[in-house]
Amino acid sequence: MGTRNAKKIPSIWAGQVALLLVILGICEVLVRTETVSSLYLPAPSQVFRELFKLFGDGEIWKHLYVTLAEFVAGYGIAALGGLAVGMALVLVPWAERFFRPYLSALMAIPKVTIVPLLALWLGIGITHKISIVFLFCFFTITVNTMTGIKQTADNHLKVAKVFEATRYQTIMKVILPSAAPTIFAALRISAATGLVGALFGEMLASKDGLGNILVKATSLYNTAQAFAIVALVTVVSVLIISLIDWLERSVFLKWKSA
Amino acid sequence: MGTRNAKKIPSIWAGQVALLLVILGICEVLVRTETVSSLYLPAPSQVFRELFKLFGDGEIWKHLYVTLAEFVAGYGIAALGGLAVGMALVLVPWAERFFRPYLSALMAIPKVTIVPLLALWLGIGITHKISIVFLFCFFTITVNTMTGIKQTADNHLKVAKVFEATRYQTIMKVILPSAAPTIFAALRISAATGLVGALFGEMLASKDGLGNILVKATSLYNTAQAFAIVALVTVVSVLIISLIDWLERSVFLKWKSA
Amino acid sequence: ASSQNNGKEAAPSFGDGESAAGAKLEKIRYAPLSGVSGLAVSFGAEKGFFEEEGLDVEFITTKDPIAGLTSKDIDVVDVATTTAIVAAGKGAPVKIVSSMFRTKGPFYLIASPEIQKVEELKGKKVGIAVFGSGLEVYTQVILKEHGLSPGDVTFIANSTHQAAYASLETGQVDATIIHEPFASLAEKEGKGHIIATGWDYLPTFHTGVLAARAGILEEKPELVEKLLRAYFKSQEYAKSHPDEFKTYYLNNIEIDPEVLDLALKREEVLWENNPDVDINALNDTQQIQKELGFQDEIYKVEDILDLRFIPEK
Amino acid sequence: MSGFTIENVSKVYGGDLPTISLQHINLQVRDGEFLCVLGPSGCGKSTLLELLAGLQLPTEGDILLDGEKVQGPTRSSGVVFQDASLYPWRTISQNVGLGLELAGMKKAERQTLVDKYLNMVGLEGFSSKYPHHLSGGMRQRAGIARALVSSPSILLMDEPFGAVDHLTRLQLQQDLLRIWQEEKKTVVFVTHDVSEAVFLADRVVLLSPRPGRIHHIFDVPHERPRKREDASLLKIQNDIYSAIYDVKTEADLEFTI
Amino acid sequence: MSGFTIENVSKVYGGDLPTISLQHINLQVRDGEFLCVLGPSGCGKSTLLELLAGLQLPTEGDILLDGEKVQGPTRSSGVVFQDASLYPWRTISQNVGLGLELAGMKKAERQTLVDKYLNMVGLEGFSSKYPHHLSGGMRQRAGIARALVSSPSILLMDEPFGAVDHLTRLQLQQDLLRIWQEEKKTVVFVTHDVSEAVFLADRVVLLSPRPGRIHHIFDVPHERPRKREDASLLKIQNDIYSAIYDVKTEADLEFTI
Ligand SMILES: Nc1ncnc2c1ncn2[C@@H]1O[C@H](COP(=O)(O)OP(=O)(O)OP(=O)(O)O)[C@@H](O)[C@H]1O
Ligand SMILES: Nc1ncnc2c1ncn2[C@@H]1O[C@H](COP(=O)(O)OP(=O)(O)OP(=O)(O)O)[C@@H](O)[C@H]1O
Ligand SMILES: [Mg+2]
Ligand SMILES: [Mg+2]
Repeated sequence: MGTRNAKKIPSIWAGQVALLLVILGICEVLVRTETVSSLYLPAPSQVFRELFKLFGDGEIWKHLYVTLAEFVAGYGIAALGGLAVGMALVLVPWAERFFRPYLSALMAIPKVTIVPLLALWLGIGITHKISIVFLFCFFTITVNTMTGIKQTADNHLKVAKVFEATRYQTIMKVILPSAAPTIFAALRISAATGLVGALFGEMLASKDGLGNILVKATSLYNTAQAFAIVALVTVVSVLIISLIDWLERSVFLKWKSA
Repeated sequence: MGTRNAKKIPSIWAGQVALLLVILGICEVLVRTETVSSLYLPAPSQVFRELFKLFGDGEIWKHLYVTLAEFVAGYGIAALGGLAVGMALVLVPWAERFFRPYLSALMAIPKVTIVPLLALWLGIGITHKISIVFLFCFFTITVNTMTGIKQTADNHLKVAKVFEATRYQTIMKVILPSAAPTIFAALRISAATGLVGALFGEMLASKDGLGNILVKATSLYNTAQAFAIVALVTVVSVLIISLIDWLERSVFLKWKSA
Repeated sequence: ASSQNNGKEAAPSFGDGESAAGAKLEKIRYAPLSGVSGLAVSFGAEKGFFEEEGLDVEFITTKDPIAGLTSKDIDVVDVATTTAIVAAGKGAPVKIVSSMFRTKGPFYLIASPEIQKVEELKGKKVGIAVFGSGLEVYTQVILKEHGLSPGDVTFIANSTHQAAYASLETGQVDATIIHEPFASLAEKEGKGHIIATGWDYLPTFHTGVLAARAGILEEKPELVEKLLRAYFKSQEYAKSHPDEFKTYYLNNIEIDPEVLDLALKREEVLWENNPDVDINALNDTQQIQKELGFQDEIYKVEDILDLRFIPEK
Repeated sequence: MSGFTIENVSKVYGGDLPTISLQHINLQVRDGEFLCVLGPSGCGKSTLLELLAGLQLPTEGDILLDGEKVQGPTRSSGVVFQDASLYPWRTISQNVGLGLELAGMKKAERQTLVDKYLNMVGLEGFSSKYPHHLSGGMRQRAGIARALVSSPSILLMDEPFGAVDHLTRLQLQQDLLRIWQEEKKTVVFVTHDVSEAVFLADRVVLLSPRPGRIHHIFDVPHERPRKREDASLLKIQNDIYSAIYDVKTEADLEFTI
Repeated sequence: MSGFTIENVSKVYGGDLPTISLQHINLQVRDGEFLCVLGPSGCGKSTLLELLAGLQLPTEGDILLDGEKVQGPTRSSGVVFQDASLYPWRTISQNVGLGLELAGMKKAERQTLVDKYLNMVGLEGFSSKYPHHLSGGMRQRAGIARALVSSPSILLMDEPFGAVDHLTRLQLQQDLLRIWQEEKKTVVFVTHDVSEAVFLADRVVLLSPRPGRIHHIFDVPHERPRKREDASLLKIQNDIYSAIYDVKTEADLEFTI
């Protein structure tokens, strides 16, 4: 694994861009020839025009900000909470055995069905969105944290014990570094689902945010604008994922590449 | 980790049941005293009554069957597909570098927004639901598979190489066993989200299935019945998760407990 | 379909803060119908009718208006009459304060071209949008009037608007209940045609009201009164300035003007702008719901109405 | 004061087929003593060391450190593991400095000590490399440095020089003896090399094959510095060799060779 | 025919500070030869073995096996790794049978062979245990059995007896020689034990410290069975020891001791 060198990058780039253009081109043709109705799939060119327009009038920044704020808060809480709960369940004797069915049950509750309930208890403001983001992320992070921790090598723990590492030190210096790849996998996936959560919440009830303008666009059958917003969210989400990748590589997995 | 013995099981069980009863009791009191309106939170006793009713008339089996069939198909495809794609991306030289941005983008596309589009392309029958389940599961499984594979120890791969293991053998006998915990973490989480996906799809457009009767119940403000269905889904989902846990323990992680 | 969209963002931005005159505006949170049914309101807002009343309206989109009212995050909502009745009847702290600009369901049963009459739907797949919704009520009643029982057809929840249209277009249903402009669009494109018009069958079934949360009715009833006034003023203005409204409409929606004309014309009769709430109609509505098994009891509507603020004509 | 009293200790590993690893061990490890442990592979030497380190608890019997029962690890023991057990995500110098870091020592202070011991084990120049960049013997030496750097009063060393070449081994033996004498440590040292045991130890414990019991204890009363070619040392060495052969023939033959 | 020709091979590991592991190695390993490799820790012995096994490719130069360039692993080589590298999820007998299984041998057939070699390395009774149930030396022996069971014509062994006790070691040496003679294998054997090297090898290669170069090659022409106390063997042993000391003093001192 990972024995590839980094020389071919320019050609990779070119290939990626080419593939993207091909896909976009196919869509464009499909729509232009009316093989697919533009009611359902807008031409990419139209989407670009809408994207331009969105950024043109500046309003979009406000919505982007709102959605990002919701995401960051919910995701942050889920990440910290998932890490904490995951660790607690594995590290506290009996906790996993005791809470495992509850965790499974909570994880298993169809979130889509309780989101409206949440609106009732938390209102439809930012708290509501933050909770949805949280719910969309928390379990993945918790479960992966647990898995990662259990993969910690026994002899690594013995070393820490011999040096009488405190519980906190053992967690910070042994367990987390060794669970890092598995935890980061969860953080990566959750970044995507969490942003979807924010959007979902906004689509249910909101006064601003990307989900809000998305609902407006769809209910006015402005498919191109809707796609533009979806594209925007996708880009934002890819950026967040890249950020997480970078964080993992440069902070936690330095040793792998070194 | 995992040095706990298995003796205290009866007391654990008792504790778990007790906690459950306490929670249900609190709900019951909250509703009975009308601290919470029964419009949104039904009394557990009422939910049980509705559950009884649901099973009484036998119709529920059909819906359960439909939902499960959708889930099993979508989840199965996602599991196999996620494994295959995850493996391909890591094992085929350059594949990860090339497709990583695409994977991130696909993963990042807000699924909630494309579900209606899917209906358009795939109809509103079982294919639609299967695709939704697939979308809800696929990325988690793919990403975790990739992470798991990358965690394969170098020296384990060297051993396989020395014995000239074929690519297929290396995957089956080295890579998968060593990635198993991380992959199972994804399978566990996806089981829950996948079932939610089936429900979600049915709630959007369907002629039967649990999501279908759930919409009916909510739109008729039959909150107790809605909760009964949610409870049922939760139980089903916990059962599926337990099955996966069991599979992992008895097939892949035998060595850990042995 | 036309793909001409001549600028102007889809969702109009509403003025907030202070009115042009500089007077202090009072805040109210209102969730109007989304999409085309709510266009007259946003048109009115753009015209400044709400500011004229001294209101700074925060427009909210929501899929669960009752939850919005109950959680005190929204003050007034547009909502399906039956939803309001059942929720209020089951104890939600909400009151009906007025009818909407129309009270009859603007729903059409459209069928694929080869089907001419409702009777021919026997043994076919019929889209009813969302189970338990007013749309289903209309479908069921239409079928019943034509001698078809629910067992004679397969009901499919095929969602609304584009999705419903797509399900007809792709043959997943043979007929479906649907809103405008899709009925007109189907006719224009030859994908389907209207075989029954909803309100012909259910002249008294009440489909839309404005509801307010109990709190605001006690604390600041005058805001609700102002909102209703601005609401109907917007509706009246839009109705009586069809050309101006059409331009606004076309700015916001990418639609073939011909289809729009057809659609607006067809629904002109429904655009009553009559705020009164007819108790008998509400009872009829409940009766029908109960007969179809959509409601388990008939609620006393007197308790859930608060009609003090109905604007005088 | 750092002496162990091992009282009738047995250790059984559970499982479908339980393995009796150690059986009825009685032994004193005196304060300041250098004790070597010899025994066939799989006889329980590592297990014994882990028991002394408090990383495992005996199934039967007690282990006392200065009269107190060992219940868990104490910082007074430094352990060199049979596999180096370095953390792959830390550089060599971070690995070696682990104990100091966990004890809260400042970075600058740490660095001097770490460098000193890296030098001693011949790893200067590798401080910023990661474990997977090192050869087997280099990793083992890093593990030794990690244990020494915290100056524990007890050293528990499990075949520490097993993967190290002849010369380096001799050098490390000297270094270890010097440290032991200067800092008056108690050392329990597992090895398979009889001459090493005789050169280093005050006493050599020979264990019998699984289940591990004490077969014989050899005294090596010679003053230090010792000479490796010393005839009386070689005599003891030969005694040990014959005892090893005895063990094999007298014990129910474990290997059918 | 299984002979290696190593032509001017160098191996450099990349990274911020590249490590030159081997430099300009020229060596013939003859068909059927038993070659031992000695050298200080970190001088590139394991690297050399991995190059021969085809697990790594040289940075410079070529390695030929019977005249053909080594491009990757071939089943004709069996490798014993310095760390046993057993699969934790497989039982010992599954680990030992790995090669046979991968080659497609039927289970029943496999079992007989596996049991035979488990017996040889003294692990009978542990066949259904998992690696983490075994001691360090037992794991190493399982690794040896895994390499032997497929009867490869070339054996590449990296300090295979490093963690094994004296007696077992002697026994394993005998077994290895027997197998080598019976099956006419080519063996490349890395060790730190000079007497082991002299007892086993046809030739002993001594490498110099990092970057590894060939310092000297010693012939051991003695017929087998050899006697460990044979004076002329001890002579060669002493020659090697002095060469080792020479290497240390002549090479730019790597360790500041
Ligand atoms: N993967 C790697 N990356 C970078 N450097 C490496 C790597 N593997 C080995 N080295 C370096 O190459 C040199 C030789 O390593 P090698 O493992 O071959 O030594 P060795 O002779 O087997 O030593 P030992 O007797 O300790 O096992 C060492 O200096 C080591 O630091
Ligand atoms: N975690 C474990 N579970 C089950 N059995 C174990 C475990 N650890 C060790 N054993 C068994 O206990 C016995 C003694 O093991 P130990 O590691 O103490 O041997 P050792 O004397 O150190 O051998 P070596 O010289 O090979 O390192 C062995 O038979 C081994 O199989
Ligand atoms: Mg050991
Ligand atoms: Mg080596």
